[in-house]
Amino acid sequence: MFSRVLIANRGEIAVRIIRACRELGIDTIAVYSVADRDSLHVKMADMAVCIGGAPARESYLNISNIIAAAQNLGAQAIHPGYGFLAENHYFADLCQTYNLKFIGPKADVIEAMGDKVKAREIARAAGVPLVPGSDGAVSSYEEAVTVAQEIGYPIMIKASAGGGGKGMRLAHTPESLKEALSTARMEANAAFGNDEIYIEKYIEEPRHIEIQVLGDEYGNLIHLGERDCSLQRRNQKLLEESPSTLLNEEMRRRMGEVAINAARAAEYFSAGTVEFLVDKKCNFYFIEMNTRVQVEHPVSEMVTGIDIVKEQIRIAAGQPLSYTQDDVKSRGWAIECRVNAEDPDNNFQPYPGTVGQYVVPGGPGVRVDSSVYSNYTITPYYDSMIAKVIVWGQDRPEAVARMKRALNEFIIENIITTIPFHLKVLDNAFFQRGEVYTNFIQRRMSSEV
Amino acid sequence: MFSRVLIANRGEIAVRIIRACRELGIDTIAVYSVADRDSLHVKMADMAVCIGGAPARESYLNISNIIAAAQNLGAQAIHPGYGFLAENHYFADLCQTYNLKFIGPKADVIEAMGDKVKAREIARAAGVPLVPGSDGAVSSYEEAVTVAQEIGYPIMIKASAGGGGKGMRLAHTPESLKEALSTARMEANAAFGNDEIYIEKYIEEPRHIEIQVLGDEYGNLIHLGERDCSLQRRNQKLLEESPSTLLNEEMRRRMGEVAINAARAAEYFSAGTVEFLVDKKCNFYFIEMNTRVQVEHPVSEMVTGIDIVKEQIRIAAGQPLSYTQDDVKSRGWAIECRVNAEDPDNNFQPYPGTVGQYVVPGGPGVRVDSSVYSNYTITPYYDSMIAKVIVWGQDRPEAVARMKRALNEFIIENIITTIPFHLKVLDNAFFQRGEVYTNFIQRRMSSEV
Amino acid sequence: MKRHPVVKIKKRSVRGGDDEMNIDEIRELILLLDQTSISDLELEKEGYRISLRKANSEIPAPVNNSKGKVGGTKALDEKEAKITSETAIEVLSPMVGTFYSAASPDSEPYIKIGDHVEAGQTLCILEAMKLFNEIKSDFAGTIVDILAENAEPIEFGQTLFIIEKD
Amino acid sequence: MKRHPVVKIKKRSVRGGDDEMNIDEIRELILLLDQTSISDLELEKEGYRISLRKANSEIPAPVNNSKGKVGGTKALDEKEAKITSETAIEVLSPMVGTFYSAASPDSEPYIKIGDHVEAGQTLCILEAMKLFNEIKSDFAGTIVDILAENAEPIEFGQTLFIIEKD
Repeated sequence: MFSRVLIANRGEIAVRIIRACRELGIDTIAVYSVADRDSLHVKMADMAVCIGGAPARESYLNISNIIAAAQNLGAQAIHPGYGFLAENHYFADLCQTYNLKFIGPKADVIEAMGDKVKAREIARAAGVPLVPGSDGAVSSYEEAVTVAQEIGYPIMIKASAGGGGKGMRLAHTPESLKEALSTARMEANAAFGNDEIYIEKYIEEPRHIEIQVLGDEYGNLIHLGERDCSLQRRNQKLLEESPSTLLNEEMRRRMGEVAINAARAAEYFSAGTVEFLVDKKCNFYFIEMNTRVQVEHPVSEMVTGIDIVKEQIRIAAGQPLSYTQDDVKSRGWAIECRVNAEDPDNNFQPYPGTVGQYVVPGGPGVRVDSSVYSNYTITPYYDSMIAKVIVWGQDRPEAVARMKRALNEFIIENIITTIPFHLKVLDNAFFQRGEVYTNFIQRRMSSEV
Repeated sequence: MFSRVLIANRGEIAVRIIRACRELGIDTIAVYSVADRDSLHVKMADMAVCIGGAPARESYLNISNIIAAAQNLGAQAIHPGYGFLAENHYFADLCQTYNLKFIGPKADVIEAMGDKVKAREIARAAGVPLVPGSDGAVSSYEEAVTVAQEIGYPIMIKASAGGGGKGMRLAHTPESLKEALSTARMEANAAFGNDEIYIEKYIEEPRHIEIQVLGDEYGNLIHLGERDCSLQRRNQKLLEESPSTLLNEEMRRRMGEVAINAARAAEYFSAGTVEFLVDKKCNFYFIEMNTRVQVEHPVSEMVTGIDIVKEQIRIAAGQPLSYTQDDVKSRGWAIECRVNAEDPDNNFQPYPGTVGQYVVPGGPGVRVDSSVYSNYTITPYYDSMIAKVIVWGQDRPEAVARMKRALNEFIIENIITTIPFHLKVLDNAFFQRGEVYTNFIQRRMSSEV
Repeated sequence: MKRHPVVKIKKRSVRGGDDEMNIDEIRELILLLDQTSISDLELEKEGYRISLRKANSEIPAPVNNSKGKVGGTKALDEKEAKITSETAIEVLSPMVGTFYSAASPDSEPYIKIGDHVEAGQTLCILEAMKLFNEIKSDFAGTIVDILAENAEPIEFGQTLFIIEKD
Repeated sequence: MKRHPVVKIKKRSVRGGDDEMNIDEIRELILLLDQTSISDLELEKEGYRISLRKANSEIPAPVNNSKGKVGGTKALDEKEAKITSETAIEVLSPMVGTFYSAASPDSEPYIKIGDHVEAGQTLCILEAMKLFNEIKSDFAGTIVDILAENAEPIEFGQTLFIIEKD
């Protein structure tokens, strides 16, 4: 096992990693920008090194300073957390060069899974279902009709050069397909100077469900079940839960198996997440694999009792997995809410400032991962997430009631946060029935936003 | 279910009960003394009533003011917490008279179990093992020898009128018994003017192990396994854990069964605790039954996932138990440390004062039940316990490592607490091997105290 | 500055409904006094009369002559005390209960603003646990303000009156 | 008040051990510059020489002429800076690395206390990731204090020198 680890991150995830290291008896080195001198991760770590100016580019993304800090203080490994350098394969590779263990998968695995096209190829080869569609561009209406028939309506026409919704058209029938095709082409041509289009199955009100996997350097792979992260606002996850209200035991087993197949095909080790879109009929399609610990990893920890970050560190130290698939038993229901310093009544504008009294919720079934304390100043330089509240309950109703209780007792003076918005979501009847999907906020909460 | 409950307590247990009520959708009424105006339970409750002066006798023990407060604000029930009026059968009875549901067992059950002699009679009748001894006074050496032979040496001679160790003598053999008997008699006579003595089996290095029971008004009774509360300092519990390092499945099942028998014999409902002394050979002996929620109830909550306080409220509202014995599954290991504002280097003198920065531990497997916040002033009027840190781990080593991590990250500025002492206990090799007993602190930590 | 509340039982018995007061009920009353701030009790029932008084029955006088209020509550609205001079004294409630300005719904209030009261004069009744507690003035003075309304729930330490001391 | 560090590779290659520098290694160097605060690189190997410089290579000048120090660290002991006058300027480290007072163990230190330095004169070397970065003075002045010791680990913003500006 390592005796000293540098944490190349800040905020709650840096605190989370320090906690894991402490429990493993590992010394910790915090790094911080000049804006983060008073941060909790700096206070908590055994050692701390200033690595640059407030902008992340000068500090938390400054590879040279981070590696020099690790070398200066004798770190044996670097934990990148999430964001910043966590999925930078170049950094992972450099760590190795400088004899520092990168706590994550191999650099070339990060690189491969970071490349959408390569990742899809690996997944397809492993028999992982992808969103059905044309293999590349579609040149004629006849070809489009054939593809559409094959994959089934409704279908989405997308511009090959596309982005931002330009050149996208939905078609429900062969008739509407004809017109949609030509307008999509025109729009694509106007927008990108390229009228190439392709066809994908349109997933209505999809769920975003992801499988947490853990693998060691010896080819052992397990999964910790799913997280339902369908509740999003502009592709930002707001609330995550495990298990999902959609899956039954059979679906869970199948998705877990497929996720492990994808990970095995990528020669994956460490903690990773295989993300799927799931339609109403429980068909699931691979989106991507995240080669790092996720923000929402605690919900899996709460239901399985497995400490994902500690396991990630053990794996990096060359230990075999501590668990077999049979050891993984999910119990109860966990929900996470990301508390952001943002004004939900003002288009979720970031709301930095100095916190007054800060009293976190406690009591049974409540976990808080936070890097804020009373009188701490939230700077405008980084992510606006200031705390994660995670609750566990025997069942979903208890977890929902407990989350409401916890959010209501959370005192964060002087700062506007997303807590009132979360409380509205938790009170929403559709949410309470478990009817969530990625466009839930637009459809069910639009009057609230 | 009740719509409004008054909590006749203060500190962390008042906060704990407010949390349970919130999750059940119940309005809460806090009561407070003039010394507790800024207390967290007052801030958290939906309503709050000042009930008297700082001394508990004028406020938290002031039955008239508490019942008047409940009536003024339309409470349907009163939760007494622990301490103060929790085991006052007169109060429980008065609540009923004034149409307020007392959240606990019936007044006459409280009365019976509060009377040591009656409680032992009930237990004996139910076949619950008691510490073996003479049935009442022993009049001659011959009788003493006969009794001692029956129960086995070593035996303890105790003064019938005794207390404070006066008139107590240990005897390991029939020979030593003769002399012990006469000196005990002389001492008893000198101390109490009464030379009556009785004999009890001497339990060497006993464990204090208690069984949490839950019963409803319909005669259903279950137990939530054991808590090992052997780590005590002058009969004050310092650290509790569940499960116990001593028990195997068979012992656990037997003690649980016996505890339920005792509760059934007492016609018990609500949450209660049956306490046992356990000797090295795993013989267990009934000590007493506590007819209230215990300080250390969270360790059972952590391993079983059952919210004892919520269940207690549901029972008081006339609901049947939510669980059968088969539903109760213990998972992993939980430990609680009571953080007191006391100076462990100065004979555990209370250390009231104004807290500076207060940052509670968080992250995986850590629960904090506390009523303190930054800049809060701890008054000298009440118990010195300011927080309970409870951790859960997959096994005992993980729980121990996590507790050390949590206590180390707990920031309580300006106040001396028992945290350093707890850390020494956690690092003690005997403790780590699970070798604990009620005189552990004297035997294994005396150089530290 | 001590107050000796006198408790009068107006209902037939503490529990109501019973026709005879038995030894258990008397025991209950004794314990009640013992555990509350109520120190004196007089009880009349058909056929007999009980009078109880605590041995050491003086409770601290809940008066306040600073301008700050002793406390507040989230539950009960309080009027602002109008303290007009340095000799104006706040009379605070010694207990939790219900404020009654008169001996019965038909009676005149014990006092009105502007009244002059003598030491020992009854100011109001506070009811708790169906016991009616007469609150008397510790000193002579003029009623400047009455801050509780009839039948209002009162908490400990709440300002009831302001009296300009003679 | 800008600084343009120049990097000289002293070891044979970044990875060490290789005899030839291939395109991958050059790519690595380019990416390294791109992602670090190092802006200029000159590399000499047998047979060829590479010089790299970022397009927009000016980094903010880490100097401090207030008396307060920019920060501290739990890990690294720092000497107290002796600022003697208003024109004394603290020269702060622009990076994390190891401080070298001389070009090689056998060489004389670049500067001593009391020395007068010109703008552009080398003050020390900071090594990070086996790249050796000459730190030069932005202005002419007299060395008042040297706060880092040879081979000492240095963090960002740490005071290295105090120079009395001419």
